[in-house]
Formats: sequence, structure tokens, C-alpha cells
Amino acid sequence: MENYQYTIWILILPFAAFLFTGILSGKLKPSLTATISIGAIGIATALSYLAAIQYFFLNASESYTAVEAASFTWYRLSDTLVIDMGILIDPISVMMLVVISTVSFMVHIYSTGYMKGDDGYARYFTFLSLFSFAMLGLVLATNLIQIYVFWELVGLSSYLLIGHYYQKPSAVAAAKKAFIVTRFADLGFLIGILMLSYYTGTFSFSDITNPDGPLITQTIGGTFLGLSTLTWAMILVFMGGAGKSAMFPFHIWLPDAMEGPTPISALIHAATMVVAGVYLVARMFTVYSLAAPEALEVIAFIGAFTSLFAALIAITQTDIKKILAYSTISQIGYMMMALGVSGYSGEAGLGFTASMFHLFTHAFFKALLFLGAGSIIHAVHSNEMKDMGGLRKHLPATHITFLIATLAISGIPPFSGFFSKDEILAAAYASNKLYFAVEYLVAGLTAFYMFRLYFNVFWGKKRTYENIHESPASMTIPLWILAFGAAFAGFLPFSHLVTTDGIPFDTHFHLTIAIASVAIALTGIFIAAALYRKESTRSQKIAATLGVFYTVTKEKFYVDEIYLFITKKIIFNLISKSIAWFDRHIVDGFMNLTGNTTVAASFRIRKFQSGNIHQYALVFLTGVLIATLVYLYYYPK
Amino acid sequence: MYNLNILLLVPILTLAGIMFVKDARNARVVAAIGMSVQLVLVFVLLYMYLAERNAGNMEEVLFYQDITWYESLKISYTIGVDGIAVGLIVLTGIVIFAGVFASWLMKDLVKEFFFWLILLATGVFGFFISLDLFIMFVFFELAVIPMYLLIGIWGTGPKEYSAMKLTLMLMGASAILLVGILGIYFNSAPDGGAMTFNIIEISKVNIPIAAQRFFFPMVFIGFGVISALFPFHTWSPDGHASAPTAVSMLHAGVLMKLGGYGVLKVAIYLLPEAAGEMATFFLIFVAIGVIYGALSAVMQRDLKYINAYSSVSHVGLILFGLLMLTKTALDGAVLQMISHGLITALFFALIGMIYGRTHTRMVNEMRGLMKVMPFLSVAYVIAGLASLGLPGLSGFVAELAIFVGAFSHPEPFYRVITVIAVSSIVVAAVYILRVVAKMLMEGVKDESYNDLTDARWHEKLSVISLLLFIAAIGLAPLWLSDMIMSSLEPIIMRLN
Amino acid sequence: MIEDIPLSHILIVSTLIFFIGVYGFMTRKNMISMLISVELVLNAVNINFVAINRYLYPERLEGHFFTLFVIGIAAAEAAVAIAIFINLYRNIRSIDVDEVTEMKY
Amino acid sequence: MSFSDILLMRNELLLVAATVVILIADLVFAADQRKQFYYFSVFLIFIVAITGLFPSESGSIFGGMYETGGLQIMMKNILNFSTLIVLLQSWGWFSQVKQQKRIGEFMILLLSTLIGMGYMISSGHFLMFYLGLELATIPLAALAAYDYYKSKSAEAGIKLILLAAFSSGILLFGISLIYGITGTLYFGEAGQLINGSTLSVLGLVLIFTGLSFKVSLVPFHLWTADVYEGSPINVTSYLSVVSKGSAVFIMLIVLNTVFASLNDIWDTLIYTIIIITITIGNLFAIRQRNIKRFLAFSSIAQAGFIMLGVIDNSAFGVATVVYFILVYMFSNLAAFGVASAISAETGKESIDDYKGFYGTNPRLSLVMMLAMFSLAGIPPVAGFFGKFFLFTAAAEKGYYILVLIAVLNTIISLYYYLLVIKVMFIEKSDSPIQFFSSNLPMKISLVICVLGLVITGFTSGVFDYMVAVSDQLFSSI
Repeated sequence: MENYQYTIWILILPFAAFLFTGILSGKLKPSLTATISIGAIGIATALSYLAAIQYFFLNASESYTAVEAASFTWYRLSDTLVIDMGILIDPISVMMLVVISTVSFMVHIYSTGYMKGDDGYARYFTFLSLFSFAMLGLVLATNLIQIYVFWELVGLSSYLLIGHYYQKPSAVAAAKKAFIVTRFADLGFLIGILMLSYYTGTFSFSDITNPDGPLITQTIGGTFLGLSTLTWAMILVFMGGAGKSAMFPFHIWLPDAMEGPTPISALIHAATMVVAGVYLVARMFTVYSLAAPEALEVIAFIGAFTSLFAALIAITQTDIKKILAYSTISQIGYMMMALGVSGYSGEAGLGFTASMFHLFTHAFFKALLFLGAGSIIHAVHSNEMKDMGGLRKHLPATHITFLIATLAISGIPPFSGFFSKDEILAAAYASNKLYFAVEYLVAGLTAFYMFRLYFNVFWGKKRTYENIHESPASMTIPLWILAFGAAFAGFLPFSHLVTTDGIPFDTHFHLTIAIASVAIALTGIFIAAALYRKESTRSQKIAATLGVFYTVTKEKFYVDEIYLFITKKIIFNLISKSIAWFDRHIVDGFMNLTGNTTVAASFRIRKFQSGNIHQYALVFLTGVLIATLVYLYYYPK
Repeated sequence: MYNLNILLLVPILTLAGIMFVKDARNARVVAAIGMSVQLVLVFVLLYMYLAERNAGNMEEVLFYQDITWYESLKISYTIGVDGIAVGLIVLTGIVIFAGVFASWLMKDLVKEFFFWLILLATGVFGFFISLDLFIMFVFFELAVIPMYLLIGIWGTGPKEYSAMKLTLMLMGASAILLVGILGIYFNSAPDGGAMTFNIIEISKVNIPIAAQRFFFPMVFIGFGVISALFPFHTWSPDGHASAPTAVSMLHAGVLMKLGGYGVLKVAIYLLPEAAGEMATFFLIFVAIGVIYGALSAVMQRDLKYINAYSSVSHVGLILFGLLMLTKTALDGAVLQMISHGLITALFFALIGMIYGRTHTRMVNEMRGLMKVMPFLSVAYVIAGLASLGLPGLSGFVAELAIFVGAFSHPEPFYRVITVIAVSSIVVAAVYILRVVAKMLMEGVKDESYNDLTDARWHEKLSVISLLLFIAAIGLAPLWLSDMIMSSLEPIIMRLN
Repeated sequence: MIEDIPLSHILIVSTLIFFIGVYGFMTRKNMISMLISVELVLNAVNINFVAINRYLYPERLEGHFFTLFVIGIAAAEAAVAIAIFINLYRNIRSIDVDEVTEMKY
Repeated sequence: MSFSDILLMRNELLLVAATVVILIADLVFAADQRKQFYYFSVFLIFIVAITGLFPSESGSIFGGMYETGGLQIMMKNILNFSTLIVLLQSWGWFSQVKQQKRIGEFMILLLSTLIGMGYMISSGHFLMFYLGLELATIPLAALAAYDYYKSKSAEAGIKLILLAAFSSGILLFGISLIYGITGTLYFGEAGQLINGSTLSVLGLVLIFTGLSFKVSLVPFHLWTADVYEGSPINVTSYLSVVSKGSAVFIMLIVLNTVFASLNDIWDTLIYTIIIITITIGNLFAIRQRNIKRFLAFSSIAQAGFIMLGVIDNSAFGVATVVYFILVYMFSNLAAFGVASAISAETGKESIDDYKGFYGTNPRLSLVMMLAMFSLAGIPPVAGFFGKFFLFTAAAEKGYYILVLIAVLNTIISLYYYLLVIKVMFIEKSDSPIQFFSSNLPMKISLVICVLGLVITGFTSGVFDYMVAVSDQLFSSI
């Protein structure tokens, strides 16, 4: 048993940085705040790499087993149901540690350049520390409640950072939307946790995901609509994951979340937080795979559908960050689908490995894309593609790194995306041909819209820019580092590191699939080049011929409008308003009515007291007579 | 040993001090000193209690005192505390402390204001330490009646109407409660022997089931109304909206918890069989209240109305947890009492402070306060996050325990109703974030707002003292929940 | 002899007088008449006491004495009542009972 | 019959002596010495009241016609002190020029009713009871009509005397029926001979209604409001506390001695009457604007509450009633004291005139507030304890529904008591009653009342003692 005690500092340091800079906010110099945050995440990154090396490469045994590095009782719900806070070291958590700390560290450094001179500079770094803490805590969680706790905390930091420009109405609205949509999804997650804890009596992952544990080996609960209780619970858990990972139909918050500063989009809304849903499914994969395969089918379907759906929307968007956002949704759909088609143990678990692999590579190239986009925006002060074009001269470093990332996401060898995407396609092919077909198509679409973006920004029409210059070194260095990752991460022997049951296996290289996928990617690239490399009107013509279909995609399939209709019209106006009215007029009205009736009655009966002695005597006598008669009737002796 | 009487003595001395102070403005100083001493004493109590428990004292209540008062009726001045009471006393100490500082700038009839405020707090402290149904009832009413004057004289808006409605509804409930208490008293010696008002004594006998069935609804409704039990909650929005800041704080923060505490210690503890039988019926109303309060809050425009309806929803969760009758849910309910007490007090304090500056409580009339009063705005955001159950703040642990406990009930119906109640957390996010977005964010709407100042020292003191405990409970709930859990044992034993 | 008249007859008479008094009290507008009606009621009671005493419990004289006291008190009552009537008459120039309804509701 | 037996009548004898002395002193003191005369008279009554506190033996004289014991002494003490307080509160009214020379008259009338009440409470025989009752009633009519320049006062007197005569006619008819059945007029003997025959039930109903008239229970209450409103305010307070209290006391005694065996019958009777009395009293009180009329209806409702204790025919029930009367005396006299101070100072008797009163006269307002809280039954003032014990008494008999109706009615009553507080404390006025300083006797009386309100509830000894002495009523049977 190795000692991973030090991993606790990975959590403590960012949290301490958050508390310290948060409480002293306004008292510290902004640059000092940034330094503290960067220092904390820097050390945490180093420790993460240490842990990764120790876990993967200094491990003597054949397979990887989960290790609880630390644990303490945080809260006791009952004698048996105890919530721990701890650190769980296993392949996926260590892999995530590396991803998160690397990207976060890069984004920290990048932000010192990108956010320079911003009013909320110090606040930004404080929240960045909070996010790093929450995200690291999420992946290290040992139990369902801990993961839920940090799940909410990443949601909070996402909310805070999307709303960084809080004076901008659209940012405020986007932040709110992100929080509420994910909150709604989390409701399912929470109910799922409640169901699981009720049937298993524990929150701990090691108990729940134990392949020989009671949850998996025994049937629990009854069935509902033909699915077992456990399946329902797992679907609800997935609902939480779907919310965070912006799966259809919860995807609507992510494009809006681009209102946040671009480094935030890179860190939270591309590389780390949004894949938390994938991570969650992976974390519970044993249960899904062995005890709730129907739930896994749902995941596969949602993943596949979302990846296609988002890719279609991405084609028509003009805001570069929105394109990247839809691309993210689409890529996460890939990962979800891969998990959904995966089996358990050995080579059947290829989908799982592929999904994690893609998560890993995606983090690098997508973060890089966003940071590159940030660099572009930093230079031209716009998000819209129409304001760009021919930037390759002005922003050479950004251009090269962006191209690497674009090639990587398009699945062009030898860049990292190729390897992971190839495994996903192989896994899909082995499991379900339909999903394979969809994902194959999406691969082509991805290459197309990414190069559409690339050509539009860096090639296309020439324009003159005022005062344009390449970003400072604090921004370009992270770009290069990430570009390195995006280029070479694909060579990691992932199936030897991350597998469903911790036992490494060998993957075979699927030549046909590889060739096919590269072929479609190249097709996409060529179409994009033909349309966008030079300024032309061809694309508009095509758009015009597509007509309604084009409009519908451009309007994102009107999902936002449907949501707006349900929330504004139905929930707010119909339900909430009527309840508020009911409360004021019926419930409260009844209480007032009681009072008013009493007062009215008091006026009604005042004639009773007429002031006339005759009447007084009459009432008196009537009283006597009634009493007499009643008693003579009831007590006749 | 700790003498609980000191918890009453200090407020009474403060009252006397306020009465005899020469300059009316100094009344606030007297009140502040008195309540600071009280706060210290409350923490000494907490410390002593934990020390005593750690030393292995497993008595049901600690610091027990029993002085016979009315020989002929076996009324005695019986006091003592268990973990639940200690938790709530701590809550009260904090809230009244914060309340005094929140009303530091009170202008007219200062002496009278602090007099009634502290009197109200005295009633609450007395309520939590009493173990005799009679004196419990006395303190209960003592805590309610100052509300009339506090709202009527120092309130805003339709204050006379609100004050009257609140008082009549709450006193009406306590009237029903009185019948329930008398019923318990006269059935407290089913096998002959002396009847008693002493809760500890009564808990040792089994009240005949017929009597339990008859009196449980009375006790439950009697205590429930002050916890805004649907459909008797309508005093709450009007009352809170009209009340001055400190009164809203104390009322929503502490007084509404008297109901939950009473339901637990009287209705459930003394009438366990009836509680088991009738819980389902009342749960329907409580669950309606939880959802209904949340949905009503969504459409409100007045900050205080929003918070009042939100309180209906959150305090509804207390009753919800209590009626589940499982240990975890009871624990959650008690935690929710403390947690919601702190959060809502913080909310009302902040609303009062914002209102004192902008002179409006309408959400859509304000905008961009974050820029001009960052301290208050940040505090408001934290309060909102705590209220919507964000982990790391106190609301989460309480609600989690309630939901887990409720869900672990073997009846499927209970689980269904739990799912309904759980969904209120989404609605909570909606109405809280709506306010945060509209009121605090974006640019300043009214130019004159740029001249507004941020919190003064006494306001900061008030806010920070509340924030501190919200975070403390949220981050490290274990000691508190263990303290409550061990005190729930006797109740659980009665329920089985 | 008086024993030839059964007690019930006397009681019927007294009850009749009682109700005549009550009826008078309810219908007379003049206060003096009302006072007289009350005297009738009291006299009905007196008849009751005397008759019951004489017929049923002749060995003790409680009923007779009670009657004497009732007569005496009735006189006192009448004195005070008439004094107040005069006072009222001075104020409103009437002793019609329908006139004294200044205070009501 | 020895001298020491005569001393059992100590209270009444002293009162008679005081009356005679006042009668003479009225002649002795000159016209410009009315204040001294007033103080002298009050002092005499004070002596009488204090003497009542000394321990006294219990026993019966005049062949059982006059009975005395701890319970009776307790009741008489309450009445004596109430009278004393009423007199203390009267100086403001006496000091008005037109009343000055009639102080003696007032005192004598008042004291004779008190003597009547003493005999009534101590009676063991219907004759004594009747004499006491009439002695306690007829002078009251004269007192009600005391203000002979006001037609309202005369109207009050007329309503009182005519209806009182009518009701005593009915009461007497009832007594004659009881006499017909049992052949005796002694309470004790009659109680043993009553067997539940039709006639005895009829007698019970008639006697009960006669007493209900005095206690002003619905539907026998109609005189109350008019008489209270028309009478001078101090007479009103006397009527509402002393006269009503004495009637309740004798009702307790008669029901529990003569009609003890018909308990289940008068239980149901009272049950019904409580419900209508409280409800009607409350409903009428809600919209009253004249303080005297307001307190009249409130006292009707209070009478209904008092019956909750009467319904419990045990030592405990009796004690709760006596205790409540004591508390009620403090609360009602405090309220009337404030009202009479205002009335004597400004002549204002409408609640609406009290607007903004707290701003100008905070102390009087606070006294009024305490009184209102006590009447409404709000802790920690004594009224709460009084009401609580009454409810306990009714609950002891198992009448939970009745208690429920009663407690819900306390909410209506709380509403109108709060209205008074609202007017004084919350509402603002352009021309509030200006600040004035009450005279010394009034201050003393209010201090006594406030102390009584605050202390009585906390000193459990009073109530426990009452329970002990009340036992006598039941042990003798």
C-alpha cells in the first residue's frame, strides 16, 4: 500500500488560497492575489503529477486498485449512513487530477495576461481557486455525497465565473441560466442518490461499485414502467451528469455560458467541469454496466444524439466561442456514447477506455482552442467571425497552436484526437453499427465546422486591424504547452492505464476504421477549405438552398424558445402566478373572511340590544321558558 | 454545573436596564451589552453541555432544575436542556445579538423598541429551557405577544392590519394548543397517581391511544401554525413584510422554530402513537406548503415577501422532516431549524439594511447594488446560496439529512412525497437567483444610488456573526448533528 | 274550611297571577304600571309561600315569614323605583318606557 | 349565642359601624372639608378591609342562617378591597363641584350594597340570601341613577331597578318551588332533600336565571351594557367587579350546596350558556366605541369564562372561580381606573379619543395595556393564570370541546382588547389628550392594581390557599 497522504494538499492549497484571498478581498493587491492563486495551483499540479507517476508507473502490481488516501467522517446521518470526506485514488481520478491541474495551471497563467487591467482581477483569481478546489475535490470524491457536494461547488464557481462581467445583462442571465438548468438536472442526481442510498445503505463508491457487492449481485426494489428501480436510479444519476455535461436536452446553458471570460470557457466549459458528467458515469460504470444496462443504453442514445445535434448547430454559428461550445457538446456526446456502448472488463471495456482517453485528449485540444480563441478575441475585441479574417499574419503563435488543436479535434494523425476518436469509433463499431454511422458522420462534420472556423479566422478575407499585436508571453506560453499536449497526448498507452476493472489490456489498431475516419475528416476539411479559404459567396448560396433546414439549425432547433415557453409561460405565468393569486385571494381571503364575518355578524346582531326594557324582559323570559321546556322534556320525572 | 436561570436573568436585567436608562439613545447600548453577555453565556452553555456529555453524563436532560410552583396543579418550574435545546438556544443567542446591532439606528421610541425586542427574546430563551408544559406555554405566548406592538408601532406598510392578523392567528393557534396541553395533562396519569405537566415525567407513561388521537391534531396545529403550516401560513408574508428588521429576523429566525421544537418535544415525544398514525395526513399539507411556498415566492416583487414565502417553504421542510419520524429526518429537521434560523435572519437583516438605503424593497426598482454596496451584496449572495442549499453552507446538510431520512421511510408514499418536496430546491434556486440577478447585478439604474454607502460597523458585525455560523455549520456539521442525534434517542425509543 | 280547597287550586291562582304580572310587565308602557305588574309577580310568590306553608309544612313558619320580608322589600323597591321615575320625569318629561331607549346597540 | 358567635359576623358588623360613622361624619365635616371627609371615609373602609385579613373562625350562627368560613372570608375580602379601590378611584369624580356635597350619600349607598353582599355570601338560608340580594341590588339602582342631571343616568337606574325586580320575582318563584318540594329554606337541608323531580328542576332553572341576571349571562344580560354606560363611571366599575363578583360567589354556593345532586342538569345548562354568553359578549364588544359600554360587553364575555370554573363542581373549580374574580378585579379596576381618570379629567369616554394617548401619558397607557392583556389572558400578567385555571377546571370535567370553543373565543376578545391598545399606542392623533397628573388616591389604586396584576400570577400560594379553603364547601355535605 503506497502512501498518498500528500494528495490532501492538492485540495487544501487551492481552498486555502480561496479563503485567504476571499476574506481579505479588497485588502490585498490584485497581483498578490493572482500570485497566491497561481502558487497554490502550481504546487497542486506538481503534486498531481507526482501522484500520477507514483500510481501509474511506480506501481508494482499488475492491476490498478483503488486507494483511499485519506478519509474522515464529515457528517453522520444515522448509525449506518455516514458521509465521509476523503480522497480516492484510482486510475480515472488520477487521470483527471492530471488533466484538471494542468489545464487549470495553464489557465491561471494565461489569465494573468488575458485579464490584465480588469476590475474584477482579484475576484477572478479567488473564484478560480475555488473552482480548482471544487473540481479537484469532485474527482477525488470517495462517495456519492462528497461528489454531490463538490458537484454543486463547481456549479457555483461556474455561476460566479460566467457572471464575472456582472454589469453585463447577458452575462448575468447566462450565469443564472447555467445554474438553474444544472440545478434542475442535479435534482435528478440527488433523487438518484437518495434511491441508491436507500437500497444500499451506503454512499461509498467502493461499496456501491463493488462487482461482488449486493447492489450488483441482487435485484433490489420493484420495477416501474418495465425498468428496475436500480435502472431508474441510475438514469436519474445520469440526469445529473447530463446536466453538467450539457447533454441534450440540458445543453442550452453551455453556449450561453460563453459570456464568461474566455479562459473560464477553456477551463470550466471545455476541459474540466463539463466532463464531470462523463466522469460521474465512468465512476459508477460498474453499476451501469453490470446491473443497469438499460440505463447505459439511454446514455449511449443521448450521447450519440447530442453529438450529432450539436455538430449540426456548430456548422451554422458565427460566434467563434459558440462554435467551440457546440463542438464541446458534440465531443462530450462522443464520450458519453462511448461509455454507453462499452462492456465490462477486458476488451469489451474498450468504449470506457476510449471515452476516458478522449476526455483526456479533448481537455488539451479544447482548452487550447479556447485559449487560442481568447487570444484572437484579445486581439480583435470581438467574438464574431465576420470581424475576423486573415489573422495568421498578425497572430503567428496563436495560429500555429490553433491549427494543431484543430487538426487534433478533426482526428488527423498523429495528433492526439485521432487516437482517441479512433478507439471510440472502434468501440461503437463493435457494439452498434448505427451509433458507429452517426459518430462517423459527426467526425466529418467536426472536421468541417472546425476548419470553417479556422479558415474564416486565419484566412478568408483580408482586413485591416487597428493596433493589433500578438498576445503577451504569459498567454502564448500556455498555448504552446497545451499544443504540446494536444499533439502528443495520443501516444499514451491508455488501455494500459485506464480500464473498467483496473486490469490493463492491449488495444488493436483498427486500420480500416482509421483510414475511413481520416478520409471523412479530410473530406470535411476540403469542403471547408473550398468554401472558406478564400472570400467567396459560395457558402451563402449553399445556405440559401438549404432554406428552412439552415434556419432551424442556425436557430439551434428552437430548443431555447421551447424552454422559454415552458418556464416563462407555463411555470411562471400559469402555475406560479396562479398560486400566488390563490394564496392572496383564496387562502388568505378565507382568513380575512373569517374576521370580516365576525365583524359583520357583530353588526347584524346589534338589534338584539334595542334599548327597550320590554324587549329585554321578553328575551329574559324566552330564555327562562326555553330552558324550562328543554329540561322538562329531557328530565321528566 | 451551569445554572440555566442565568439565561433568563440576563435578559431580565437588560430589560430593567433599558427601563431605567436616562437617555433613550443609550437603550441600544444597554441592549447590546446585555445580548453580548448573553451570547457569551450561550456559548459557555454549549461548551459545558458538550463537556458534560463527553464526561459520560448520559442523562436525558442536563442542568435539570425542578421547583414546584403550583402545588395544587403540579405545575413546576422545571428547566433543563438536551442537545436540541442547546442548539436552538445558541441560534437564539446569535440572532438576537445580530438583531440588536441590525437595529442600531432605530430612531423613534428607542427604549420601548429594545424593551419589547428583548422581552420577545426572553420568551424564546425561556421556551427552550422549559421542560414543563405550562411554563413552556407561558413563554410561548410571551414570545408572541410583543410582536403586536413591535410590528404595529415600528412596522412599515399596512402594519396595523399585519400586526393584528399575525397576532390573532398565532394566538389562535396557541389557544388550540392550550387545549392540547390540558388534554395531555389530564391523561398524564392513566394508571392513577398524580397528573403532571412535566415533559420528562409524561414521557415515561403511555397516554391512552384514544386521547392521543384526539389531542395530537390540536398540539400539532397549535405549534404548526407558528411554523407556517399550510393553509395557516398567511400571517407570515404580511407579518414579515410589515415588521421592522430585527423583528423579522427574530421572528422568522427563531420564533418560527418554536413551532418545530414544540412539535418534536410535545406532539411527537408525548403522543408518539398518534403521531405515527396521523403523520401521513399532515404530511400532505406540509408537502403542499413546501412546494407552494416556493412557487409563490417566484412571483413576488417585494424582497420581504419573497423571503417570507421562502420561509414558508423552508420551515415547511422542518415539519416535513419531523413528520417522517425517522431519526435521520428528525436530525435534519432540527438542523434545518438552526440553519434556516440563521439564514433567514441574515436575509432579513440584509433586506432591512438595503431598504434603509434605497427606501424600496421592490426587486425591479433596484439594480446594480453590487457596485455600490459590495459588502451587503456579497452577503446577500451568500445568504441566497445558503438558502438554496449549497454545500459548505448550513442549508445543505440540513436539507440533505431531511431528504435522506425521509427517503428511508419504508412506505412508498413517503418516498413519492419526498421527491415532490425535493423538487422545491430547484424552485428555490430560481427565485433566489432571480433576485440576485435583478437587484445586485448589472449597472446601477438610478444615478442617486451611486451615493449610497456600504455597511457600517454595526451592520457588518451583525452580518458577519450570522455568516460565520452559517459557514461553520455547513463546513463542520458533525459535532452539531451528533449532539442532536444523541438527544433524539429518547424520542426514537418512544416512537418504536 | 280552607282544607276543602285543594292546594293545587291555590297554586293555579298564584301561577296565573304570576303570568298576569309577567304579561303586564311586557305590555304596559307606563313605568308605574310595570312596577305594579312586578308587584303582582311578587304577590304570586307570596301566595305560593303562604299556601305551601299552610298546606304542606304547617309545623314551621318559614313560608309566612318569607312572605313578610318579600312584602317589605317590595315596598322598598317601589320607593327607590319611583324616586328614579321622578328623576327621569324631571329629565325627559315622560315616564313612558318606550322613551327611554337612548342607550342601545 | 355568645359574643364570640356574634364576632363571626365581624365583616358585616364593621361595615355597618363604618356606615353609621360615615353617616354622622357627613354631618360633622363642613362643606369645605369634603376632602378630609373623603379621606376619612376611605380610611374607615381601609380599616374594615384590613381587618378582614386577620384570621377568623368559621362557624354558623342564627341557626345556620349565617355561615362563615375561609371561603366566605376570602370572597368578602376580595369584595372589600375592590370597593376600596373603586373608592380610591372616585376622588376625581367626587372633587367635581356638583358632586362634592353628596359624597356621604354615595358612600352609604355603596356600603349598604357591600353589607348586602356580605350577608348574601354568608347565607345558609334562602331568606338571608334574598335579603342580602335585594340589599345589594336596590341601592345600586339608586347609584346608577346617581347623576340626576343626566337622562342617561336615570335611564340606567330605571333599567336596572325594573329588570332587577322582574328577575327577583322569577328567582323568588323558583325559591317557592324549592320550598314546596323540600319544606325547608336552609341550603343544607334543601340540598339533601332535592331529588331531581320535575319541580326541583324547574326551581333550579328559575333560581339559576335569577342569579344569571346578576352575573349578566346571555340571554339575561341585556341590561348590563345600558346600565354600565349610563351610570357614573365609578358605579360602573363597582357594578362590573363587586356586584358581579358577589353574584358569582353566591351562585357557586347555591349550586354546590342546594343543587349539588342536580349537578348533571346544571352542567348542561351552564355548558350551553357559556357558549352563547362568550360568543354574544364578544360579538357585541367588537364594535363598541364607548369605553364603558365596551367594558360592559367584555365583562359579559368574561362572565362566560367564569362559568367554565363553575361548571367544575369541585374544590378546584370553585377555587379557580374565586381566583379569577380576584384577578378580574385587578384587571377590570385597572382599566376602569384609567378610564375614570381620563373621564374625570377631560370628560371623554370614547375609545377614539384615546388616540395618541401613549405619547402624552405613557404611564396610564401602560396600565391600560397591562389591564387589557390581563383581560385577554396574555402571560405573564395575572389574567393569563386566571383564564388558564378556568380552562383547566372545565377540562378536568372532560369538556374539551367547550374549552376549545372558549379558547377560540379568547381570540375574538384579544382582537378588541388589542384595538384599545392599538388606539393608544399605534394610532396618531392631531389633538391627543394632553398630559395630566392623576390625583393621589387614583395613583395608589393603580399601583395596587398593577402590582396585583404582576404579582398574583407568580405567587402560587394564593391559588393553593383558595383550593384549600374551597374544600369546605364540599366537605360539609
